[in-house]
Amino acid sequence: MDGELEVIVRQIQSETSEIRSFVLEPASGSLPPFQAGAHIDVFPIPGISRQYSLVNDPADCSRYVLGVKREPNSRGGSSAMHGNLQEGSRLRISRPKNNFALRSNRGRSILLAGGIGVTPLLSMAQALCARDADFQLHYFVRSNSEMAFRDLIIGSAWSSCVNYHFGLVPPVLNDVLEEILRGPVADDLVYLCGPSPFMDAVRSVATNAGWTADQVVLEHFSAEPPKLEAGADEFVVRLARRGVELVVPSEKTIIEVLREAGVEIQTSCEQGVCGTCVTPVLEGDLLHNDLYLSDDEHEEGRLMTPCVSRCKSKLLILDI
Amino acid sequence: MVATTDTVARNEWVPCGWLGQIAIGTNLDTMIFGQPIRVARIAQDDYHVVELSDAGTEGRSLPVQTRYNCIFTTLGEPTRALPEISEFDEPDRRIVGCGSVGVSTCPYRLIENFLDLAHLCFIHKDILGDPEKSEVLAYKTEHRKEADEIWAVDCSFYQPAASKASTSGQMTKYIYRVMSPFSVMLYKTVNSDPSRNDAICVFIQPIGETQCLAYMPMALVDDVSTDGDIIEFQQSIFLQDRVILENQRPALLPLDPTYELPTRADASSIAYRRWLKAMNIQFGILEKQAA
Amino acid sequence: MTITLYDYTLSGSCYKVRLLLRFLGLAYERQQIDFFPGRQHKSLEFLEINPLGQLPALRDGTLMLRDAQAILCHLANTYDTSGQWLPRDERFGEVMMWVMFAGGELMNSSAARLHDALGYKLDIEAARANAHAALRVLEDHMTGREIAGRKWIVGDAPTIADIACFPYIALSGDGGIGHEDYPALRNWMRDFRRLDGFHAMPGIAEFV
Amino acid sequence: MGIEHNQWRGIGLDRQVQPASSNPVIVNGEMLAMWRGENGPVRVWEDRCPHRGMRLSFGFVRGDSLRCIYHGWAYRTDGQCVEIPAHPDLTPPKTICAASYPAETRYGIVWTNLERAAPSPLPDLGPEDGWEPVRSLYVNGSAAQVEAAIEAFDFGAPSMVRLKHANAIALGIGVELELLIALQPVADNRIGLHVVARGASTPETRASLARRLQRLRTEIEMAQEKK
Repeated sequence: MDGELEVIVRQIQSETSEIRSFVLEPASGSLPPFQAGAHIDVFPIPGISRQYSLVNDPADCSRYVLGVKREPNSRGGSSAMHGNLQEGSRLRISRPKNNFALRSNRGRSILLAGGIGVTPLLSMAQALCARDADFQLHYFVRSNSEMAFRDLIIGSAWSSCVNYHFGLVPPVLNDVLEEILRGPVADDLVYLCGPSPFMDAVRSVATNAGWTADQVVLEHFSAEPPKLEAGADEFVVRLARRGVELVVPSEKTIIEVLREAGVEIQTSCEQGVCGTCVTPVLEGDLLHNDLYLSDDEHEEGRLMTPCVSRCKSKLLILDI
Repeated sequence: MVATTDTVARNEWVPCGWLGQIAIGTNLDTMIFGQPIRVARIAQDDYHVVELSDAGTEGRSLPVQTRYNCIFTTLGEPTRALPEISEFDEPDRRIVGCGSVGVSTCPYRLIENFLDLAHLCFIHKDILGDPEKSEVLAYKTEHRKEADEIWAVDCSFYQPAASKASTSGQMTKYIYRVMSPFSVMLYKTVNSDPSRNDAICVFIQPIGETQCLAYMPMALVDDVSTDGDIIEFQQSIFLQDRVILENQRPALLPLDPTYELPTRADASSIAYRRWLKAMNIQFGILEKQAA
Repeated sequence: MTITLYDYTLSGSCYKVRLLLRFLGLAYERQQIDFFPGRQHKSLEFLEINPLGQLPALRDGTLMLRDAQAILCHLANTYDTSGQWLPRDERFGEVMMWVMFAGGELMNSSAARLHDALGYKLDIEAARANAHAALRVLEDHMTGREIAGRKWIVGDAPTIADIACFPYIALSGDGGIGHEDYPALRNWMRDFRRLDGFHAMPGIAEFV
Repeated sequence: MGIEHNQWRGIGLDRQVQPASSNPVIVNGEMLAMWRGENGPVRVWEDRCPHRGMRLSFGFVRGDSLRCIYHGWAYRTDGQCVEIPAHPDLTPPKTICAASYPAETRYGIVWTNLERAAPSPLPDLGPEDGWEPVRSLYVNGSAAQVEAAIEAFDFGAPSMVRLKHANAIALGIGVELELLIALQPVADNRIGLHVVARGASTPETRASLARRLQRLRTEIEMAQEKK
């Protein structure tokens, strides 16, 4: 059964050319409360589920507000949200889940948002403000016109704690991040959510600046894999270090799917012969099509060549 | 030229002359791994090899073995013995040597050329391959750990005139065996008796990092061809390859698979390069040059 | 009257004769000589055929000939009814001049090849320098021919001058002598390799 | 050789690059393959097949693709590998691509620039049409010696340097003859000269110019030997 709750789409508003906000209200009764940083599974099309963070103030449990960016590689998820949902549509969703909860720390909280990654951090800012916590939200976005939830931010009680960074790309991005993350103190925390290149940049700057791994809290969408057509040679690949999940359809290789999602893996022969793309595997019943790895390495299943090899089980977790 | 200090290379047996090259009582000055040496023939089957200083004075003597129509020596303490090739001991075999041919490239380019199937129909057109039948069918490579050798098995290729004795084209079966970084051989089905294989070997004398001599001893089942015909066939094949070998850039072997892009037909070359990388050999390797 | 060619596949000089025999469509017996490593061309038996102990040699009936250039002249003179390969008009002198050149200065390329491939002991720097000087002479000549709209060394069709010069220029790479500085020779060799009846030998690419 | 990297250099005469041919060229020690399809302009690539490093100047041309002599891999004019004979039904991955250099044909001369990403524009050396190829020749000598010798050389009529550029010299000779000489640095003491002429309409004039250039080469090299 797709999602335990049914809601009605009360309002759809385009925040930017690519991002739309959705206000969902209960079809009956009230909505379960949620903590800042929570997300819900949404089922825009039967059999396809997507995770979206809840943007609104956790204290306001009359509705759930989502921000959805149109994704080029979507398996119908985001484009369905953008396409066939209208105001008044009924929608099945799951109860809120939270892998990105606020911790009670006495030090500073630095919220780093990259593009659509701002959605969970808005509800966090609201919660931190409510408890008079010392925090700053740094909103990195390509341009002023691509800033989402402008009214919500400017109209909030914590608008003075928000810093805007427009159109930054390496190396300038790294300089700005070094400035923000200078001099970490034991009780300080960083909450980080955004596209993988942004998250990689932040994590490397943070490590160099002396932040320990557990001081950097990442948003992981780790819902179970989306449902796939039975029998199809399809599976989901999860990049453990990036918290990214993508569906690998039967007609595409893992490398192609990763490239389309902006994850660059060095390749050379792209025929499973040269070993350039050998990648460590955490989980998955592998289907080795390469000529590079030895029989023992195939049996061990700790390495694979994503240019030609695939996965017989439905979820493949790569350690990248 | 300065002698290499790479012990992995120095600890290998390499050829330094062929049987019959040196008249009794005379000697041959040559070089291995940049080290000048003198090969003296004391008697019919008695050879001495010594290092020569730059001034030409005789230094320490080196171990010597004569086998497979070649004189072998080594600069180090070999952990790998000369390979056992039983075909050479079979009484009805024609044991033929073709002298040696000089090539200006690193020894590994010769080994890879010998292992390569995809060039047969271009470089050896109408002899070992036909451009209309260029596909290289899948084959299997394996690293045989106990012998520490690289093998390629189930290799087959369409050949118009597979050997001196063959009269028409056929699918020829090959098995390749890389016995050391500087030696390789192939087992090729005998037309007249498919249960047996001809053994064709290449032993390389690395003179410098981009200069070597190739020796090609063979043990064949062929009572049709003359020695001259067999030698000429093998030399023609090698001289066709030599133009290619001397015009590959770089002359040193790159191990990084993104520098020279392989395809599936290059599986044995990839296994060979991976093996060279694992043994950390330095001599003649692009990435190991003094940075 | 059978023709017998004392031949070694890798010899550029023997190749000159094989080329003309094929262009003229002449059948011949091939007597294979183990030049290397056997040195059969220095054997007693062969010295009776060619006292200089060199390849090729050619027996034509009772006639016993040595020297590739002489053999080319004989074959063209005797069997080329068209008169194309060895013209007997004002072009004769020039054809013979370049045939002599092929057997003379151009043989430095053959020396460099014997040194690099078969380990002959000789002054390799001198051999290469002299070979380049020879190639440059023919390059200058062919440059003038190109300006005059001509493709062959003499006249409007290939002659034994082209056959005699082609092998050791085409094989010069085997002796470490590249073709980078000889655009006119590169074009001439490409045209030669595209002639009907042309066949390659080890060291010369099969594909043009 | 401190010759500046981002420079256009003449490497051959356009009309002398046969259709369906691949040719070896060396510029500042860099090995290049100068090739032309059965039709179309001359292209200049790195002289190294991305597969196993075989020089592409040894390759053969079929249609408008250059094939490596070793394994017959075929490359399209943009450098992309489009066929691997060992695997006829494989579409070669995009990663397999020959490296090309900027190439221009102007004044009857083929020019290239070793600066691949941002080559400066080809300098203007005068009117583009009317140039006839004279010859290419390679000289043992330094750039300075060659330039000095050209300027002092007797071309059969009073000559005057019209224009001097890093890699080319234009000369006015007598009343209506003009020479443009492109200089190709090959190695330390080796320069290639590619010479075209305007106002030398007959083959005889060009042939005599070619012979004079031979004499120029001999003069330069003889001066060297005396040193």
